[in-house]
Formats: sequence, C-alpha cells, structure tokens
Amino acid sequence: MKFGIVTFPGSNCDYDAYQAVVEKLGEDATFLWHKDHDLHESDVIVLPGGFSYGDYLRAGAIARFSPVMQDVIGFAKRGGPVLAICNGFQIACEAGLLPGALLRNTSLKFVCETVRLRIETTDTMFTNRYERGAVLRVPIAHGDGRYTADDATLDKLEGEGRVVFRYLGGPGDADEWWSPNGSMRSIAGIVNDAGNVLGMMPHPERAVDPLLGSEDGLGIFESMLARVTA
Amino acid sequence: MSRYRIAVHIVPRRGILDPQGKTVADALHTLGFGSVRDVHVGRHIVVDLEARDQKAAEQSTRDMCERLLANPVTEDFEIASVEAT
Amino acid sequence: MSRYRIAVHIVPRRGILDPQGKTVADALHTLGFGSVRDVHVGRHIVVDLEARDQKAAEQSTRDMCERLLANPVTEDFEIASVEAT
Amino acid sequence: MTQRQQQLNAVTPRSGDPAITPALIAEHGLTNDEYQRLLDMLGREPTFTELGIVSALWSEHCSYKHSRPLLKTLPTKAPFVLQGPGENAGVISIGDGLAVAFKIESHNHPSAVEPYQGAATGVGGILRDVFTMGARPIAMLNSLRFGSLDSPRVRYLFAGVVKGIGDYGNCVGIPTVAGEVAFDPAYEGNPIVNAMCVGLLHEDELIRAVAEGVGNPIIAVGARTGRDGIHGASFASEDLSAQSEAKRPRVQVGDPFTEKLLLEASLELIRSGAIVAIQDMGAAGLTSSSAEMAARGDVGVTIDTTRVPVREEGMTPYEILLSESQERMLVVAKRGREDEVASILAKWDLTAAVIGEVIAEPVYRVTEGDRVVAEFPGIRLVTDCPTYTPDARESDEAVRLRSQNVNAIAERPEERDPAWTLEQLLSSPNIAAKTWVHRQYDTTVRTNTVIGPGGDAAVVRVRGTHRALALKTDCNGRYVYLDPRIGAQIAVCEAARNVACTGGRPMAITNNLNFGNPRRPEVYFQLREATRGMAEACNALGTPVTGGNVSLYNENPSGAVYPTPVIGMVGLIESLDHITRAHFETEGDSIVLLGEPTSELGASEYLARIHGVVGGAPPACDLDAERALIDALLEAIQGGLIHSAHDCSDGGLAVALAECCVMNREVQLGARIDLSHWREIPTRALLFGEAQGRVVVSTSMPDTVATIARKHRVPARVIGSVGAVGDPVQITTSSGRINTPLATLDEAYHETISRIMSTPVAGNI
Ligand SMILES: Nc1ncnc2c1ncn2[C@@H]1O[C@H](COP(=O)(O)OP(=O)(O)O)[C@@H](O)[C@H]1O
Ligand SMILES: [Mg+2]
Repeated sequence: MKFGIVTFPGSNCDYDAYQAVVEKLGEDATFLWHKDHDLHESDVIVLPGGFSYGDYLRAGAIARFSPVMQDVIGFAKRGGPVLAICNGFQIACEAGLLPGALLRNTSLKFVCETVRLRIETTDTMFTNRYERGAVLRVPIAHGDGRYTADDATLDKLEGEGRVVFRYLGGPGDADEWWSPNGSMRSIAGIVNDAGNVLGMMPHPERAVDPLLGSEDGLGIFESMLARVTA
Repeated sequence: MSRYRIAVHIVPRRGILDPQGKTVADALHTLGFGSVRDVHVGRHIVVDLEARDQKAAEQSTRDMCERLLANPVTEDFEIASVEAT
Repeated sequence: MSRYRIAVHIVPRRGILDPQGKTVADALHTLGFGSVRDVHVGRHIVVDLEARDQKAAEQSTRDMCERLLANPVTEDFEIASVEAT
Repeated sequence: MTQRQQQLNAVTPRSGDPAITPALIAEHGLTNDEYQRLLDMLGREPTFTELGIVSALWSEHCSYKHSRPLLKTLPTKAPFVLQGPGENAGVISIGDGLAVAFKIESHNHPSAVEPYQGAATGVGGILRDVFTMGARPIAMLNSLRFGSLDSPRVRYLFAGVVKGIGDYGNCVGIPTVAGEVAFDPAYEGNPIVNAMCVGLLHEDELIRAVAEGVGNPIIAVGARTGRDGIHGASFASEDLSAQSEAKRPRVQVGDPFTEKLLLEASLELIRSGAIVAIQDMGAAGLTSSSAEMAARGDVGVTIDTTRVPVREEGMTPYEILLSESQERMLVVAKRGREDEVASILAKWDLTAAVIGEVIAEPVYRVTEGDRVVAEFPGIRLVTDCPTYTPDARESDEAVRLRSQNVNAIAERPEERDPAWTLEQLLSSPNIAAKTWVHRQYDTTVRTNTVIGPGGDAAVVRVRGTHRALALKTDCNGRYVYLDPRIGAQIAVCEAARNVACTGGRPMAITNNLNFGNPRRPEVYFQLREATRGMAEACNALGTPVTGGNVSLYNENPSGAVYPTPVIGMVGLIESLDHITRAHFETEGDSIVLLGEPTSELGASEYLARIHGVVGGAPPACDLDAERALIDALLEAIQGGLIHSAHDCSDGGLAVALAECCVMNREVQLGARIDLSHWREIPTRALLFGEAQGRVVVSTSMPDTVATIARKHRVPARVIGSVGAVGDPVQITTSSGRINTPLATLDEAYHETISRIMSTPVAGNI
C-alpha cells in the first residue's frame, strides 16, 4: 500500500509521517510536491503537520489553494482516504473537506506536550484497530488547535458518531473532558460525513516508537492499512 | 488603470470566543485602564491594487476576502476604506 | 461618564519586513489577482470604554496603544474611528 | 605610483554621501588609532561607504578585538574535531561517516529592545550558521537570563523572548530540546538570550565558507535586502543606554517561513555540488559575509550593489552593504552552474541574483554599477583590525563578597523546619520546573527526541544508528561573578555532568561569553579568568572548544551583568540502551550518592533565596574528580546498573533528591533518605550546599555500583531507597528530619513559574 505525503512550503512533519509509514508500518510512501498535479497513484493521502506558508493570515488558508490540493480534494470526493494531521487538519477545514475551523489556542500560546486521547468510535477506517474507549498517549504541538464550529454542526458530528478523538483530563484528573487548546466539546479529531477524511490535531506519527515514549499512534496507520488492503 | 488602496477589516464572528480580545482587556485592566469594558481583535489588511475604477477595485477586494482573506466559517469582513493613490 | 467605541489600526512600520503581507500578496497573485501590488497585514482593535468625553476617550486609547496595543519598535498605530455608543 | 595605488586612489566620494568628519568617525565607533590604521591601509581618506564597512567589520561583534587573544588559549583540537573555531559552526565526527555541526550565538541586545523579534532572529541566525555547514538542524537549545520576575518589564521580556524562540523554531520545524533559564537582578534591563543549534551531516557533505576559484560568481539568495538592522553589529558592541532606545528601528523582523525554504534550498544546493561556499548574511550582512569568505580563501572579490535584490527603492551602497535583513545567504557558485543554482532556489520560491565575482586581484571592491564606491587592499580589511589586551584587575567588591564568612549567617527562625527551606528553594524560579517555557516549544518534531526538556541533558537519537546525542547548556553566573575562573570551570563540569547523567560521553563544547564592557579592568579580569577556567576544564575533560560567540557590553545603567560564559555541550551516547533519565522510576531501588557533601555554602541558591545574600566563595572544583566521576558514572550506566541519574547543582543535595521524586509528573515516587553519616557537616550545608562533583543515582545493585566507583576513586554511599507512589519524601540528618508529602513538593516545583506568569503582560498579544 502506498501513502502519498504532501509537502507544502513550510510543511515540517512530512518526513516524520514518511518515517512512520516506511520504518514502522513497513509500507510504501512517497512525497507529493505541492506544485504538481500528481498523486503518484497513492492509496492514501497524508496532509502532514507544519506551518504551510508560515501559517500567515490563517493556518492552512493559503495551502488549500496549492495545485496538489485540487487533486487531493478530488481524491477525497471519490472516497479516497485522507489523514490530515495538525496543520493538515487546518488545511482540510479551510478546503472544506471537514466542517469547522481551528482557531488560536485559548491560552494564546503554542502548546507542546503529550496528551491523552480517548477513542470515541472504532467504526472508522482510521480507528478499527483500537478498542472503543481506549486511551492513547499522543503528542500535540500547535498554536491554533481550538476546534470551533456552530452548535448545529457539533450536534451533527456527535449524532453521526463522527467525533473520533477527545482530549482526556489534564495531569491527575482521570476522566474529565478537558482541552489543552480550548476546543469545543474537547474535540481532538473528526471525520467527514463519508468517513474517509480524518482531521486530528495530535500527531500520531510522533507516537509510533516506544523509545520516544509511545506507540499508541501506530494503530491509526494500521487501521488504514487493514481497511485499504481488505 | 489607476491605483487604489483598500483597507479591509476581518473580525471574529459574533458569538465566537475571542481570547485575544479578552486577554488584551485583562492586560489593560492590569495596566490601570479600568474604564475599558470590552475589546475585540481582528485583522486590518491593506491592499494596494490597480483597477479600472473604484468600483472594480472594490469588487476585486471583495472577491479576495471571500476566497482567501476571511474564513467564512468564523469571520466577517467589511471594506473599511477605498482611496485612489 | 459616557460610553465610546474606538477602533484602532495597528500596522507594521514602514520599511520593516512584513512577511505576512508579502506571503498574502504572493498568494493573491497565484489566485489570479494579478493587479495586487502590495499587501500589509495589521490588527484592527475595537475598544469599548467609559470616558468623560470624546477627547478623554481618545487620549486614553492613545495611551493604551503606546503602552500595550502597539509594539513601539515595529508597529505604528492610528485611531480610525471614535463613536459614542 | 603603482597601478594598484592608482586604482585605490580612483575611489572618490559618492555624491549625496556625508563628508568624513571627526564626528562621523566617532559615530561609527572607530577610535583615533583605528581611524589612523584605516588611513594607513588605504593611503587616502575613506569614502562614507568604506567607513561604514570598516565600522562594521571592526566592531567588537565581528572582529572579537577584545577577546581574540584570550580565545586563542582555548583547546580546540582532538582527533574527532573536523572543524574548529573560525567557521560558521564547529563540526565533530561521531563515527559511521556522520558528523555533528553545532554552535551557540547571542542576541542579547536586540532582545533587550524587542524581545520577541530579537530572540526570534537570534534563532534564525544560529540555524543558518549550522545549515551553511551542510548540516540538517536537528535540535535547538537556549540559555536565558533575566532580572527578577517581580518586575513587570522582566515578565514582558521573558514572555516575549520565550515566544520569539518558540514561534521561530516551531515554524521551521526544529525541536527545542533543552536549555536553562535563570533570574537575578544583575540581569535587569540586559537579558541574556543565547541560542544553540545542533545539526547532523555526512562527513563528505561538509562545506566551508571559503571563497575560491577566480571567475566564480557570487550569488545573493533568499530574502530581499531592506533597510532593517543597519549597523546591528556595532549596536551589539555598545552599552545599553537610553540612547539605544532611540535606535530601535535597527531591530529586524524574522520570517521563519522563508527560513524553512532557505534551509531546504541550501541543503539541496550543497548536495548539488554546484557551489563552492555558502555563508549566512548575519551581523553586518553582505559586508561581513563577503569579506570573511574572501579572507578565508585569500582571494579578491568584487560586488555590484545595483545587482542586489532590494525591498525598497533608493537604497545606497552603504545601506545595502550593512543591512541586516534576515533570511539571506551569500553563495559562491561554480562558474557555469548559475542556472542550476537559480533553478533550485526557484523550486523553493526563492530568488538568486549574481551580484559579484571572485577575482585574482587581491582587493575587496564594491561598485555601484560601473563606479567603484569602496576598495580595500587584499584581505587586510579583515586582518588589519587591531586587537586589545586591556588592563585587568579584580573588583574589590567581588573580593569582599567572596571572602564573606557565609557560614556565620544566622538561620531564619522558619529554617528550624528544613522542609520549609526545601519548599522555598523548589519554588525559586531558578530551580522550579521551566515547563511554562518549554511547553511553548515544539520539542518532539522530527521524532528523534528521546529525552526533551525537564531532565538533565536532552537526548536526541541519531536515526539509522544505535547512537544518540546528549545536549545541554549550562552556566551559573553567580559563581562566575564571585570567582570567574572557578565559575567557568564549574560551568563546563556541570554541562558535562548533565550529559553523563543521561549516558553520554562529553565530546566537545561551544560557548557564549556574555560579559560587560571589556574596557573596564574588572570586566576584562572576569573575561580573562573565565576563559582560563574554561580552558582548564576543557583540557581536563578532553572536550575541545569548536566555536562560540562573544557578547560584550552587556551593561545597563546600574552596571555589568554577571559574567556569564554559557557552555553548550555535545555528548555521544554509544548505545540507545544506555539512555538514562533523571527521575526515580522503580520502587525499592537503592539511592546512591556518588561524590561527597562538604561544608561549602558559598554562592548558593540557598543564600540568595533564603537570605538575600550573594556571597562566599563558590564551591571548589576538582577537575580530576569530575573526570573520575564521569568515567565511573558512564561505566556503571554502560554496565546496565543505573535506573536513574541526576546531578546535584542549584539547591544542593536535598533539592536534587526532591527533583528525582517529583520532576516527572507521570511517575512520582517518594523516598526515604538518611544523611546522618555526615554529622560533622552543618545541616544546611549538607542539605543545600552546592558542593560539586556529585550525582544521585538509583540502582538495584548498589554494591556493584560502589565497586565501580571505588575503582575510579569516586566516593559512593547508599543514602536511602525509593518509595512508592504517594509516599512522602523523608530526609533524615543527624539534627532532624524533613518529611514532606509529594504533593507539596510537586506544587512548589511545577506551579511556580506559571503562577507568576499568569498575570497578563504587555507585548505581542
Ligand atoms: N530555556 C529552556 N529551554 C528548554 N529547556 C529548558 C530551558 N530551561 C530549562 N530547561 C530544561 O529544564 C531542565 C532543568 O534545567 P536546569 O535547571 O538548567 O538543569 P540542571 O540544573 O540539571 O543544569 C533541563 O531539562 C533543561 O533542558
Ligand atoms: Mg542536572
């Protein structure tokens, strides 16, 4: 299976995603250049983290107009799996692939730490290898991660089981919903209505190696592999 | 073609949390500006462009706001001023 | 005491690099807005406050700009509008 | 008259430029002697452009005129050193054909006037120094000093600097993995902001900034040149005063997005083989980069300022040459491969413009179109700068403070319960966790950070090998103030100890000498003695100096800052299995102290925090003992015996033990410690004295550890055992007992700085 990882100007987690796929998952990966209209026959597209166009104006606002994004949008519309991480999530929202927006953290500060995420649904192509309610330890690192949408959208997301991850309590308090960035309803990740586009602020590609403290993120890649090759 | 300078305001949509505005208001209180009631922070974008006439300049700027400068999900925009330069 | 709403523009100082403005201008070109010559991105801050009169409100806002709202090293500010509310 | 002389004489003033007057010369910071040297070199009066060039190149910042003779005394060689001082960064070999490039740099003065941009551009500059060696940056560190956090201005500076460092490094995508922050009124108004970058390269991709090859084109790449930061280099060479406030527009704005593109483009350029040299346009911009590359290659260059891409209209040669606009590079390409260079830059949406050429004639020449506006003979522009060895005399104040009998200072009544003192120390901003800081840094991007901020040294694995790097910056300015030589020795040893605690063999250092005005005898004394101490320690530990930076004139109206020679240490961990953390992780482990407590109390955080006293002699530093300690510790770690290792530094043994219990909020274990063996040592010195050469380890095999220690003649004693989750921290001495719940210590250690910083401050909101 082949993962196409998009490199926008300013992407900086493209290489990490590549390593996760190639080294840990043992699958094929290729970089997709933002100026090309070529997805290199990828089975899955990854929109990686970073600061595309410096996050100037708004995170993800400029990248969504990249030539390659027109192809990614087409790919997604045809049901192709897209994993949008951090800046990728911001780009996917700006591009209309996912509802809502990611605004400046309430603290107005960049926040980097390992958070706990609860799997809200295993009924997606990204989470089928996890147990429902499982708690993952995954790093976050962002300044604009406050998931925001109107109430109707939020209700719909919840009603349709499209909230995939929520942030779990801060250090100490076990099961309280909580959020390191002010996200509405503690949302850390969602899927689109067709279920083939996942946007998440935490970085699963940084949680694939016990040496670095967690391999809880690997299941996301494994879930995709299981579904696509099934 | 003439040259125009157009200023645009992009502001968080009503009802959307504006932590920046709140932080600024708190900081102003700390600094002794106790009479401040509320603060909102948005973007002020100044675009210099060439256009046939003022109307065209304005229309073009409006397009820019809709396509790129403002996020329709969370922001409102308004053309604040148009000046021939 | 009456209540005023004052809008302030904070803009990158002339001659100082405005990476944001430059990147947005480039993006607008790519989007087909070829007639754009220059873009600057600043902040639009709206302050609601109580003051004796309009002059006092303005003076107080000017102080806020100097002390907090604008970065005196890299930014200029201007009071854009004052409105009794 | 020779032909060359005629040409030199042909340089005539450019219309519109100011005339050369004594006032203008003084404004450019040249002394009478220096101006005379310039006249002698040129054989005529300089033009305005030439005056500007010399002013920048002969500024302290570029020329090291007060420090060069001292720097020559530092050890710089070892078989593994591929590049010592003199290049953009030092480079050491780590085996497998891989090498590490690293360097530290200061941005103190810019940060004092504009903390956010000052710190951000400091990070940008040091990143460029590393990737211009052909290395991919893999980690950033920093070392920060501020006045007391009680002051709103200090909180503003602190918040702005941290945000500036974070925003820049995060955007470029380099993890910031370690550093240090200290607060002391001595730094009020003149913060210290040092940033260090570490990069990884293949030995055969190493490239140097040496211009060569007559006819090769000189190319400006990256951002356009604007009027920002003109004369930043000379600005960094002056005292901070009310006047510098008026010089504010000299501050530059960083663009990390462009930096990221420049980083990728530069590495691609270097790999393409189309270029022979590349250098960052840093301090004194185009001038210093071109003059230094020419001097290193002993070749001539000519540059046409009208070909430099500019951001503004009407810029003069003077402005173009001295601009410090960020995110620019100067490249010497191979003749005929200009198009290749341009196409690589175009791929990354950057511009490249040929602006000059390497020439056979030994001159440094600048033209504006056809007209020569500056011309210097040969490389003398760089080499003719004078060096100075000013008078040195220790200040009476330092002698008096050091001689103070601090053991005679009466205890405060609250100290009867040493738990109170411990809590006070853990909540000192100098000791308390710096999570408020590094939570704002992306510490995990690039997925190599095994140990990030919060332990002893940072550990970054080297992909594709079984090795890792251990990295740390260190310096205790109070020690250096009270005894510059010993203080600098300790700075090296502490950095080395931190590296060894994680399992790393200390390899080499970079350093940043942050001092006051060297023309004051007491400051020059500090500089001389600290350099000496650093050299002695580096010799003893076998860690050569591969580069560094000197920042002088760190003063404010109330005097010089503490002399602060920051050490940036790189260590090598031979196997990933050796990586060791600082916190206790296994209940029931024995706790062993390597090294010995002493009665020393001088220069301690205890005296400063509890008694408001800066005084007494800093603890003695026994370099042989430090080396033996490191050897013993590494042998025990490599033998798989050590579960955790943490060195004793600020706050002494009690603080180190408490930190082992609470520093990692995911695993907090209590401990039961007995120090009553040392009954002759006064309790407060035993608990809070900062005797050097000590490490607290936890192990399940204390006897084997003791045997290894004995072999290296390192004292070792079991002082207690690790408790369970929820157990208190108990420390028994011959005169009493500390018994404190973990929660109390946790709160003091982890919450202090964020509590202080929760009051809003002005700045870049
Ligand atoms: N400015 C900073 N940036 C990143 N990490 C920091 C910074 N300041 C302190 N740290 C981290 O906090 C921990 C404690 O630092 P420090 O007090 O200097 O330790 P030590 O006393 O062992 O030298 C280290 O892991 C260090 O890297
Ligand atoms: Mg330590």
